[in-house]
Amino acid sequence: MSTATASATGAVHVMNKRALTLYGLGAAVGLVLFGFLSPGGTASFRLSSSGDAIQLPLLTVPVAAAGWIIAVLLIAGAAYAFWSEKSARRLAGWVPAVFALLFVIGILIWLVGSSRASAISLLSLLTGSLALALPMVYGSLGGVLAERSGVVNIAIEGQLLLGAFAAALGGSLSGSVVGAMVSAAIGGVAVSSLLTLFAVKYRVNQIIVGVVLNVFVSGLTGFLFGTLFSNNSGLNSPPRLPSVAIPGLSEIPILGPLLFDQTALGYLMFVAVGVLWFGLYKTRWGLRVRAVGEHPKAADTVGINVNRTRVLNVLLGGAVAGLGGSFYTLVSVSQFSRDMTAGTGFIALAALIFGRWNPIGAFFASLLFGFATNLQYVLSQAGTDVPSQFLAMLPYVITIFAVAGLVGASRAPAASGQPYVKG
Amino acid sequence: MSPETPSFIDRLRASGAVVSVLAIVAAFIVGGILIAATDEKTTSATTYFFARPLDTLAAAWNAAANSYAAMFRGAVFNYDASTFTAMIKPLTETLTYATPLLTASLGVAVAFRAGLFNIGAQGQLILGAMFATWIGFTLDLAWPVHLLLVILGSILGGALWGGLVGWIKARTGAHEVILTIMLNYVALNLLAYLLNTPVLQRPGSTNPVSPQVNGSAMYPELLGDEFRLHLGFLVAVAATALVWWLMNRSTLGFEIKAVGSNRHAARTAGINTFKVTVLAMVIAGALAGMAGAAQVNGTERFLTESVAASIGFDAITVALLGRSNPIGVFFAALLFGAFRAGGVTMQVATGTPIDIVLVVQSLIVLFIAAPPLVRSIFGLGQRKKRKPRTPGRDAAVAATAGGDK
Amino acid sequence: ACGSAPEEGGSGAAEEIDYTACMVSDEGGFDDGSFNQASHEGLLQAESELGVQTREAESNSSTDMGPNVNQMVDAGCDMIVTAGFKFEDLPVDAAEANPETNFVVVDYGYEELPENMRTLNYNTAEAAYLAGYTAAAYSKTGKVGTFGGGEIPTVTDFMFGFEQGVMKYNEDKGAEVEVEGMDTFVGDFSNTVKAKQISENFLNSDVDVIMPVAGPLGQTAVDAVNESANEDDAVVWVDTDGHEYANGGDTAVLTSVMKNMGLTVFESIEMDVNDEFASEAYVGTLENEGVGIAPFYEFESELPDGLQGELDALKEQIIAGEIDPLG
Amino acid sequence: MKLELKGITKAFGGFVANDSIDLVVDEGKVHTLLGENGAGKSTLMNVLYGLYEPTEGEILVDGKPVHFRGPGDAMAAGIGMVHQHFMLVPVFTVAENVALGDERTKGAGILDLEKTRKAIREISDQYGFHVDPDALVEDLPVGVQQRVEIIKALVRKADLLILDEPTAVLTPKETDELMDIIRQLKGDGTSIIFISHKLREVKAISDEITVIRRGKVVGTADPSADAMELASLMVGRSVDLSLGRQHSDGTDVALEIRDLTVIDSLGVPTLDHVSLDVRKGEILAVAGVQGNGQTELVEAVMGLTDHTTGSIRLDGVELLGRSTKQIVNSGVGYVPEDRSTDGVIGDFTIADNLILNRYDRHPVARGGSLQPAFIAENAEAKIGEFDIRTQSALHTASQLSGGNQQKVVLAREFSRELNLFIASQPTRGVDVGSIEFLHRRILAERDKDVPVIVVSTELDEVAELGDRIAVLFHGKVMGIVPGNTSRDVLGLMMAGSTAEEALAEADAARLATTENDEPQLPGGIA
Ligand SMILES: Nc1ncnc2c1ncn2[C@@H]1O[C@H](COP(=O)(O)OP(=O)(O)OP(=O)(O)O)[C@@H](O)[C@H]1O
Ligand SMILES: Nc1ncnc2c1ncn2[C@@H]1O[C@H](COP(=O)(O)OP(=O)(O)OP(=O)(O)O)[C@@H](O)[C@H]1O
Ligand SMILES: [Mg+2]
Ligand SMILES: [Mg+2]
Repeated sequence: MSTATASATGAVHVMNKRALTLYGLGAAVGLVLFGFLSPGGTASFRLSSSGDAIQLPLLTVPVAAAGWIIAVLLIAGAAYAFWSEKSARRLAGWVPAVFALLFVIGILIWLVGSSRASAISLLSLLTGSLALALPMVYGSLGGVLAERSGVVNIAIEGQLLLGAFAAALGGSLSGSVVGAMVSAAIGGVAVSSLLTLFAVKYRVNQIIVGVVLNVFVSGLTGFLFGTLFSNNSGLNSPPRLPSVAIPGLSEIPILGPLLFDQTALGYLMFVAVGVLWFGLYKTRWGLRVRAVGEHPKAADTVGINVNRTRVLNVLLGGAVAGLGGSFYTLVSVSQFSRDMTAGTGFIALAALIFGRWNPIGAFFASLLFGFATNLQYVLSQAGTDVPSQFLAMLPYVITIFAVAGLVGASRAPAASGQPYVKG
Repeated sequence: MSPETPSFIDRLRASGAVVSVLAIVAAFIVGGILIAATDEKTTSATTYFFARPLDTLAAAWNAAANSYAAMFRGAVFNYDASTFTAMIKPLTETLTYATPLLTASLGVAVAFRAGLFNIGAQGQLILGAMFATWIGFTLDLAWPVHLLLVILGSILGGALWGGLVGWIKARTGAHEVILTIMLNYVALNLLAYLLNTPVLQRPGSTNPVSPQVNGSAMYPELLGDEFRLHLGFLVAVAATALVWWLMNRSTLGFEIKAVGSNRHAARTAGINTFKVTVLAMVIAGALAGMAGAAQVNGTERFLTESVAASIGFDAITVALLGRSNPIGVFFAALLFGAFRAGGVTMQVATGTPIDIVLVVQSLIVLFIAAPPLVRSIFGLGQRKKRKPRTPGRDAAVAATAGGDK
Repeated sequence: ACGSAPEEGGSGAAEEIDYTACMVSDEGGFDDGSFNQASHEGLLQAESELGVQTREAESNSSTDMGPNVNQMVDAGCDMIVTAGFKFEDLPVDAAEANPETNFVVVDYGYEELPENMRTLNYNTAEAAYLAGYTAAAYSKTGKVGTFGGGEIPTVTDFMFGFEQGVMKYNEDKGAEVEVEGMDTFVGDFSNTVKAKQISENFLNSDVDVIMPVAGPLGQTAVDAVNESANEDDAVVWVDTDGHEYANGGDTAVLTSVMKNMGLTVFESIEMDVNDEFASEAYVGTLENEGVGIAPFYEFESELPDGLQGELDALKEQIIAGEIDPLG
Repeated sequence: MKLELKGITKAFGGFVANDSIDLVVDEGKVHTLLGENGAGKSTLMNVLYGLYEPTEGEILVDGKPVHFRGPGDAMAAGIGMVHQHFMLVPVFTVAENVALGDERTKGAGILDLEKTRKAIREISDQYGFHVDPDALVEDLPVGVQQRVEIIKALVRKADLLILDEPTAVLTPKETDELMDIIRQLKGDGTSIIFISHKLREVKAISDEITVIRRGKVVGTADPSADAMELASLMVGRSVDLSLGRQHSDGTDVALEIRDLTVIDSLGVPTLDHVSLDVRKGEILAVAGVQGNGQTELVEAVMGLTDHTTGSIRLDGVELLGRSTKQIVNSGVGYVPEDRSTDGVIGDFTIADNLILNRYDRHPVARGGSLQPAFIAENAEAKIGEFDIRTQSALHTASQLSGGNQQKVVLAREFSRELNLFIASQPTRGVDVGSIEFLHRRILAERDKDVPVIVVSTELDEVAELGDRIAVLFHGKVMGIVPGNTSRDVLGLMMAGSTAEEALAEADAARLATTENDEPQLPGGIA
């Protein structure tokens, strides 16, 4: 493991061949796909929905022209990247972001242009991305909390699922959404406490514990669903968590419905991302947590209780992920069903790695997933000639390209996964 | 002798057989409590608990004991059966279940040893199954040749999918956990797509099912028609032996372990880490791919979207339980096979939801991995402290700790 | 589960008889709010009304299906019902190997049936056709939508029938009601967040009637409709009567495309108990009431007058073979 | 602060690492602990610092017994420690590292790093540390990292500072600076516990010396004592510190390096047209301050660098462009600088580490299959030959002490016929007894007519082993001088003077100051 003497030669400030290849590839795809293979015609985007106070006109773009413009911009971006590399300059931080954004817009216009849709609701696309991302964001925040303190959390899936289950049960029993959300958080904490019991106290391999806990929760909730819930459906009818539009703000075109017409879980998500980011990077607590995850012994030698920090963090992470699980039974659908998290916890795991163990990174990585997933649905709804299975691959393929190209080697907290033994 | 991370068996020995047995007992007790607590007879008996408390206890005991007895009859030996065949059939079912699980787990284990956390056995298995199925129904060849081609095909399919991960990882440093999770979904969608096209769809069917593979492409049944156990089991055993040799005796295995434990030192010693990373994933994928052939050409005969079931995920647990050691993995796979087989019987015989198996199974893994917990549950004193060791860092842990390249 | 399963051994339970009816589910399990659950209810009905013994097994994964069927044979079942197409050729093999046991296969057919096998299939497109016509007649926005869990015939049949029904309405009334989502599939039958989002996408793009064909995920559409600001939004439920089955179905479900699996499973058991079992490829149609659409309940008043008459006429035409609901 | 340790015993399981140790450190004094690798020095310090709970014994601070439940208590009592392996978080800035555990906040737990920065600047100015509070620790040279460790202790107002092998990784200049710092601290009344294997330093800085062997105090010594005497006391036998070696001029040129240039990932050349020759039967010592290209030089020869141009010919065969494996197989032996990262695989057994670079060659393997019998025999033989202290060849390398790990690496490299031997920092952190052994082995290899390169930041080692000495500065060769060149000249060259300039300057200095405050030690090692 890296010691304090790790040399600076591994610094990754410099652009490498891989990134360059990706810029080249992006520009080439742009040129061929958006330019030469443009489906032509126009692509229309609806910016407001029929119920909105302020109606915006349809945004219509000529596909071919837009395609060419984007292709040229992409080529310019790639050329700039090559030039920077050649003259050994550091590429400005915004370049990859803008390049990627342009590429995504290009793809979007191209796809809409080649679909049978008369118009795509941009708003629906964006709000949907956020909704699809929501449980993932909570899950990955839970993961970030645990991993930042040096505990690998593979059990996100289990935390979400038990959170969903507990919200259904707690909500049905208490009849209140607050009761449901508290139960969900407790559910997540329950998974976390098993994780800490085995991984921190008994030092069992953290990955084993995580993997096994997922199976455990799946089995337990499935069993209780088949026995407890199927005999008493009253235990599985939680109250609903309503959306609350913030008066005034929610009427802002696009942004209003996107950001200011959310459920409590939605607002809380933004707060959680911000608070956790601030907490991790700007507070004493965060400094200590990160130290424990990077170099527990160093933390120990300055009087920080490593294992206590880890336990608390994993528990807190469990509460966050569990709370996210309540989205399933309080917002998404009105009752619990078997394995309803359907692998979201694993995507959340990918998102937190993709987001480089940073709350904001994890948020945007989840959003990218949500976006790609919803794009698939929005396009297929209108009808397209691309087989549904290929559209379904979209989020996954985009992620592979993103991690292989733009992100590359990401650095985990150095002590992540290693039990801490004094001395 | 090469180093071996303590295997499941070693753990058994080290933690003392007693503790292991107690771990299993503890897991069954927890499961039993769940079964009893949700059992209707038990719950109805609790309504008059204070009048006749023994009724409740008896009902609870019965509920749990019946379930577990059924599980035993389904997984090991059916003492209720009238014929010898029926008596030993459960054991063969256990082996049948264990067959695909075994090779898939070996794949996960090999990757672990190279420091790679392979969550992708699921996708690799699917690719293997697609190749095996396609070769199985399109070609018309004589038996051993055809089957051999099928096995090779499944190896090729899995190896491609695994190798892709290894290649991207080695080239770009992308985290293999992300890559494998994503490729699982891609494989699943690819399968769904191909099952809806003439490539793999059964002619005349609109369901996403492949044609049946030819008889010559099937693993023959080992013990005759009465049993599902097929030659694939022996192939899996052979694969276990091969992997044992690979990891403990071969120079390639040495390289894999070296890269997995300390890639810097490995590189300094002249080991080509790029090659080893790719090869380890190729081997991992090949083994998982073989599980695909075991599924289609051993038991199912045709391919559907659910061919991988949860084998790829169970494989992770099995590999970890077996401490990534081929012999440990072998026994862990048998244990899991027994759970699967026993769970089916338990459900049919007693109506206990099969999910309870997952609960007991996962508790066993946890308890076995934490002997001190079991000792404290049963109030046993701590054993004499063993010589302190540097905490063994598993390759797998190093793997998630990041794509340091 | 959608609603509560009828309590077994309720009032007036029949006397127990020496007959065991067994059922094996596919991976969905008996609480899937779909064909597994519907078939399962036939079994429960037989238990309470005929007094038969029952055994049931859920398959946790595809690998369990074969062993489950074999276990049932070994457990001495007189009849084994398999639910869902995923069993494929398995029941035939089992039926041929065990001539003493009768088999009922739900949602799958074979070219040749063994003596001891009955298959139950449902021409859901016929009923979906009527539902599509109704939806088109109901829609205020001129847009209706449908989506599936996975792209399989038992799902797409509903969707095609629905689409054709809408087309028929357009043709007859000169309307231009659009059907969206013919290519939209969740990708599985468990991801509620995705299904919910698909439903919301529909509502956001002014679709006001949604037919989800996705087993338990249908509930998400009901929830989306109940939460939407637009009072007129509605759901066409499938398999069972959503008015009863769906949580909050009374305010959201316009009608349901019913696939009477419970009844036909019950009838199959009843036949066997009465020694009338015959190898047969049963197909549920509008004619034999194996499929049908549910009443409109509260929505009755919001539908155009005369709709019921048109539907009855269409039904007759379909029965008479004058209309092909798959177009 | 006056510190007393009374009867401290620390046992790990059955193994007693410290056996009723008594120690008194007076205020404003430098108290040195001497002892072999594994003698128990670090363990004792860890007990003192609250990291380990002593099995028996008590600690008194200014006469009052104290009980430390963790390092927090020790720090509160005014004890600071600079660990042998730095306890710094590499991805944190200096300020963050200093703040950690002793954070200044703006209230509500919000960090106020500005206060910490200010404190760092103050201390930095006071002692001339030149530390940038916002630099990332992983980007800093080890010498600076160490100052960060000292700042950590000083910010916490330590009255007693433990320095566990602080000079093991320092360059001579950095060492001199550290000595100055220690003197300043001492002058300010800080008590210091100093641990080192380098007798020259020990003698120069100590006020008192306590020698520990196998966990027990075996005696005290006066700083003016003879180095040989100290060494013998430590090891428990007489040590001959002078190798009594002959310088060698070597024979034919074996390794020719021409215009070797290595560009790092930032596009900066770390080696700049370096040309060197190494003859058969000679040791070329490469000196230089860390970070001036020595590491890249040997890594380039081993085929471990990217973006390398020029030529490296061994016995006429070009090595550049070949894989590391090919280079290893052509008979190049290599002891890497960082043994725990690059030299051994911690999780592997000693036996396997002993074949790490020939696992696929006859007779270790046949046809892709390892030969366990051979591997076991080989291990037994090497463990005996190199006196590797372990209970079994099947123990993992991570269970060995640093000195013994180094012996494993050396034993492995000397297991075959070599055409070239390269050792980078071969004796870093190793005790005198082992240094003697390792040096003898390297000389023996030279005497077999093998060309040898020894890279070291240790001037004593360079002078001791080198038949010729090449000094690198900023990736360039400043000159190649004879093995008997004085420390002063080498020091100047390492700071960027050419050989001629350095010689001239050193002569001038010698004329100016006739008295030398560093006592001359026999044999030049110490
Ligand atoms: N955590 C531990 N568990 C068991 N034994 C230990 C532990 N730490 C140290 N030891 C043993 O205690 C002895 C003393 O080790 P220590 O690190 O104190 O030596 P040292 O004098 O500091 O050596 P060096 O000069 O190499 O730094 C060693 O023999 C070692 O085996
Ligand atoms: N947990 C442990 N169990 C057994 N022995 C240990 C343990 N931890 C450390 N040791 C032993 O402690 C001794 C000292 O370890 P340490 O890492 O301090 O060695 P060192 O010689 O000081 O290293 P270096 O020379 O690289 O600074 C070694 O002999 C090592 O085997
Ligand atoms: Mg030490
Ligand atoms: Mg040392």
